[in-house]
Amino acid sequence: MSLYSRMIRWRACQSVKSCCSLHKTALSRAKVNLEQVARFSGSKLVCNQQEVEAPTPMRGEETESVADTALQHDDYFGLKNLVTVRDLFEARVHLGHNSGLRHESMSPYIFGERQGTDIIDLEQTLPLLQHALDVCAHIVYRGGMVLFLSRNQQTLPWVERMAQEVGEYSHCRPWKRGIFTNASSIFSTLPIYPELCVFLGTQDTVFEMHLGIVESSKLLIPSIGVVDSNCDNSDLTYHVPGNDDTPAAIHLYLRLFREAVTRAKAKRKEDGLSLDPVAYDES
Amino acid sequence: MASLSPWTRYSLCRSLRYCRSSASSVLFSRDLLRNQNGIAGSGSSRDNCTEAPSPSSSDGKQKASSGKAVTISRAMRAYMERAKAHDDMMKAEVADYEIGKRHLANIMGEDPDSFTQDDVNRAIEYLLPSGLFEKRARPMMKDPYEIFPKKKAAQFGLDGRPYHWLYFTTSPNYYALLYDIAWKMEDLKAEEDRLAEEKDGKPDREKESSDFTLARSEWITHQRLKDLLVENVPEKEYRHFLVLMERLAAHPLAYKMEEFIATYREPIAMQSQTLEVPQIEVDSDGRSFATASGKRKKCAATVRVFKPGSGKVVINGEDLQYFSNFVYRESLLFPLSLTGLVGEVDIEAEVQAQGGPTAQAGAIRLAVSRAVTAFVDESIREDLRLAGMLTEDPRTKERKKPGQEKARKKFTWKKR
Amino acid sequence: MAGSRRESVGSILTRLQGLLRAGAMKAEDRPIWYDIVKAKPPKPVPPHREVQKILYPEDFVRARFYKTYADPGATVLSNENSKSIPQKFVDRYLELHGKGETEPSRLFEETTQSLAAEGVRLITHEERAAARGKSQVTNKSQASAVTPETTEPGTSEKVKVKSPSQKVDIKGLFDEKS
Amino acid sequence: MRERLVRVAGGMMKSLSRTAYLCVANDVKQGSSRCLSSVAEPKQSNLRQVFRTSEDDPRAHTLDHVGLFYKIPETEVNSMFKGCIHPWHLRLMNTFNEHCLMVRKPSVEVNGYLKNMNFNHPVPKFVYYGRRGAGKVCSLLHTMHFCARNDWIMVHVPWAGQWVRGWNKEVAESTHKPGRFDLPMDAAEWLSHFRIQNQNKLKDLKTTSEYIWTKREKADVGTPLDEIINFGLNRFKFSSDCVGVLLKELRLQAAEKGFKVLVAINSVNSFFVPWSKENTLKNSEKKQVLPHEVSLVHNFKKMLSPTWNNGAVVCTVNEGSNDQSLREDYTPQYLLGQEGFEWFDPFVPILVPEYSSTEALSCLSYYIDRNWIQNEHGRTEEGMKEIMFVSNRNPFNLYKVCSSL
Repeated sequence: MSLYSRMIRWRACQSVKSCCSLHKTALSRAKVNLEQVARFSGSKLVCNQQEVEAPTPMRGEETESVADTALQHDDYFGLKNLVTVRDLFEARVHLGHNSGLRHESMSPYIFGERQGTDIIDLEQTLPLLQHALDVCAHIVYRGGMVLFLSRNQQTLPWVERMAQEVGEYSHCRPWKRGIFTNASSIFSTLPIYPELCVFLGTQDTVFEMHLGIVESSKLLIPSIGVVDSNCDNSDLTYHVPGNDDTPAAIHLYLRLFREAVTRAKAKRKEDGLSLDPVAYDES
Repeated sequence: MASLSPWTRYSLCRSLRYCRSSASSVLFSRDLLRNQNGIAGSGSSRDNCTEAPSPSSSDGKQKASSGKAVTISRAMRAYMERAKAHDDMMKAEVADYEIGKRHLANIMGEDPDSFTQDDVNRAIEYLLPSGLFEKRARPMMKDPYEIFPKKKAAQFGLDGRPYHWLYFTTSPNYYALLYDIAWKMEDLKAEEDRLAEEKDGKPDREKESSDFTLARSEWITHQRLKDLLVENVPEKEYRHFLVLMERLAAHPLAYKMEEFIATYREPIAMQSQTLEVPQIEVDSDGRSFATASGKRKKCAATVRVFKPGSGKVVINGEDLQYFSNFVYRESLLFPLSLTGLVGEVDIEAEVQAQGGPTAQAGAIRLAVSRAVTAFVDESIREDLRLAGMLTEDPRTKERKKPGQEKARKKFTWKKR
Repeated sequence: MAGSRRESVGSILTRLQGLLRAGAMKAEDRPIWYDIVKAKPPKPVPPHREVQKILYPEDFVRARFYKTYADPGATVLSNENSKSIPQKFVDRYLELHGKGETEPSRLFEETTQSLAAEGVRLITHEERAAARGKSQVTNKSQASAVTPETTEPGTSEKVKVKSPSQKVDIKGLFDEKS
Repeated sequence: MRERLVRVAGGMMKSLSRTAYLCVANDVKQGSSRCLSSVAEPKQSNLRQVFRTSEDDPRAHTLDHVGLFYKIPETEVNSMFKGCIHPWHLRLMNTFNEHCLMVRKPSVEVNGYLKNMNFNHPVPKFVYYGRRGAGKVCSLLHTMHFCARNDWIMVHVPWAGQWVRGWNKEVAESTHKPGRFDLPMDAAEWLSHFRIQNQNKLKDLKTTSEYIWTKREKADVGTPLDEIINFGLNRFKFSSDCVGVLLKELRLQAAEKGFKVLVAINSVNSFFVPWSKENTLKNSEKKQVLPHEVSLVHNFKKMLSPTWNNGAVVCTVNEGSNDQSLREDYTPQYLLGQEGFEWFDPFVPILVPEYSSTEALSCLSYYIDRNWIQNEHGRTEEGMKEIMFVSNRNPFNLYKVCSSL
């Protein structure tokens, strides 16, 4: 393993460097954008490229434009410098399952097979993770609900605590069929859905996929999922290849998502989007 | 019924529509509904719905204090619409009820203004006599609020965000409880590690934990847990809860979580403490005695137990010969042998001769046990209670059934 | 939501766009995520590729080491600084290789000798087998009085893995090394 | 634990035989010795005391011997007690391999009277009475033993009730006097019993008048009583008459010849109180035979009349030989009825009470000594107290309770 670790170390250094440089530019770009927003506030800042069928926002043009401007930004919440390949490596994110358990759809993300174990390519994981964090932050930024899901008994309390502390939602318990697809009768109200589901593990048991993935896909709810080498990623909107069993890895993901959500909420307040009279932290 | 006019009959029947079963779902107040429609101003509603401000505009938007428009979620809008519809319906029903009540008062020839609910009940029983056994199945006329099930309050705010962070689990309170237990457990583990490091693996906790015990209490019942959580908790989940709590309580440092554990435990009442111990009196010879009475089946006995004594037993002026069968003598012996007073007390019993010897012996035994408690200490009293000596036997003769020879015995029946 | 519940058709984005296009959903009712997912769509899945085995040059050295030499025994895991004997061997091998002074064909023996000079004595499988056979003989001569049926050496060896004589043997190994 | 205690509560005297349960119950209480038979470590009672006396002559028994057992020699048992003792008692004695009687106050009292009595007066009468199983027969036995040692002639009826009941008995019209009925079998049985009891005492006794049985058979003056008995045993038809002759001769000669006669009748009340119709004695015409119509009863009643002297009458009255409806009380006045009481008057009633606690302890000690109580908890002090409570110190009940231990 020593050669490999050395190699990884080298790669990690590279990525840290690039990250730092990227971050600087991103920050400067963000500043420019904000200034632009301030200057052109009220005017219609066209954000989309071509779709006619998706008209411009209606919910208060001012705020919409701010949000859309933020969307234009590559890294509006500065999430790219949060994590490096080295961090991922140290959190054992690269460790996949036994090669015999490999899911076909995951093979592009697998670096190689080392002594019968799949090694996940962290070079690919990192951008996907950053992308997912960005999407998550944007949804929170716009006031969306995020539901964190996991069926890992070992890390369950940490997931729930994170969700509670950032004022979002969590469901780490046995999934009753139809929580999304039959919500109106289960909750006996007009159904409420989260705007994003984050799966910190996509498996319910070792044999079955989490039912929430299919349900959220059916109900047009975007999903982010950490997929291990033995998982199917086809029903997820955003997938992050990575180890989903090791507590260290889960704690890393939790730290990242916590940061993303907190930053997004802070930004939301800062940008004046948060007008809701109801405090929905813990009640 | 023939004397009623068609109109009164109609209104009566209309009023009687309230005879629906009042299947109550969870806590929900009508204060909220009234609040939102400005009926009652006092509105001290119990549930979390008071947090929601009363929306007055129907277009789903409201001016917040900051002057910006606040979007009301569709779910909340739908809820509010339904709440309003329900309240309108209830208003109509209440009006119907009031009219029906006045009609009823007129039919009965009483003053409509001072016609109370009791009068209504009486009138309905008189006008529509029913032979149905089940009381709830009989005709009734009641306040609609007593008959219609209460409505569930919204679990989410105006923006459509649920209040509870475990809302999507469908049992937020239950799972929040499990979450609490899990974290308490984690805290204890951390604490244990810390102590082990500090004291070299030997935390001295005897001093602190001495008064922490589960012996005097038991876990709350399933129903109690349901009431506490205001949620339906299936049996399986309740057992899961018990397992987790047992695990927490079994931790060596569980005494640190005593307060938390105590909220889910109910004390076992020491019944012998609430037991009435007869007074010790002194007779003219200077002997102390206690009097008690007991019952079994139809038989009642009054007993005086003298101490010190020589084991003399007098029952209705006879000695123990009164019971020729040893079984009955043995039943008298047991409380004495349990308390170690055989041959040390004298017993004088007066028992009604009605009933069989079993009933008489049982009545005397109960009375003797009760009287003997005056002469023994607390622990023996508890032993007596545990042995069932201080509990009245509630069984009585089973009634004879028609078509049968006795309570259970059937007539002889031969096909041919 | 009114979208198709057939989750295998397209992605959530295309399905929602279909709704909007068909007018089944009004533009102002669109979900929050729509703009975001549209602006930041999921990254395309890279093309499928064959998963290779990860091998390093040192693997071949280590493989030959284990083929030649018997298992040198337990490794202390609690001390992370101490290197195991195979690791020492591999390091020395690569070091010698880096120097380039030795012929590649003799590199393995050179490494053995170099380690032997430091006092690390490696035992080949043959030597181990011979030592074991000897102890087996003595053991057998002792045991024969009691259990005459353990005559076949192969089976008896399997049986004796946990026998005390085996332990003695291992202990001897350590003694020799120190 | 709770269940167990309750289960024990159900049949608790069985606690003695189910000690395992109570032991468990007691372990919880950490071995406190409150719960009597449940004492985990059964220790032998320290109430064990002297329960035996070596004085086997009832003449020497005084109040000091009360509560102590004395052994009756084997020879006397065979001669005197065969057929006198109740079967259960005899069985118990056989089991114990010795024949012991407890000296009790009533019999000591009666023996004292007999010792100091002036026999020139008409016969004195004593009646033992008491509850069932209180020991009336045993007291009678003691008295009989006393008299036997004094060489009295025994006229003993083991159970008078036998003569007035039994619907299928052989009943014959009396040969002596019409209107009376004979019980040939019973009379013969009694004769043999009498002969065994008084084997060596009848040698000198001869009849004082002539008795004509039939035209051909007669007993001349001076016939030995032994021959009369033999005749009765050979000719069942005249056995009842033989009994009458025998009793008459004894009555007449007692004072003259100077031998003393003890008339001991068990459950004498059956002489006076008719039995219920179902179980009563019936003649060949299926008509009820009242007690006074039975010749045996008639003859024995004469022994109770104060017409003779130099003898004594000791009887018992017994609830058991009265009809089911006439068992409310155990006093002689109630049991004898108006007629019997008047017939008997004057007499000395002697109450046979239940055991006193000393006597009960003595009896239990005796049982333990004979290994009759084998349950180790029954041998403890607390166990003894339990037995005494349940049996109410009634001797027969005491035996019954102990028989299962």
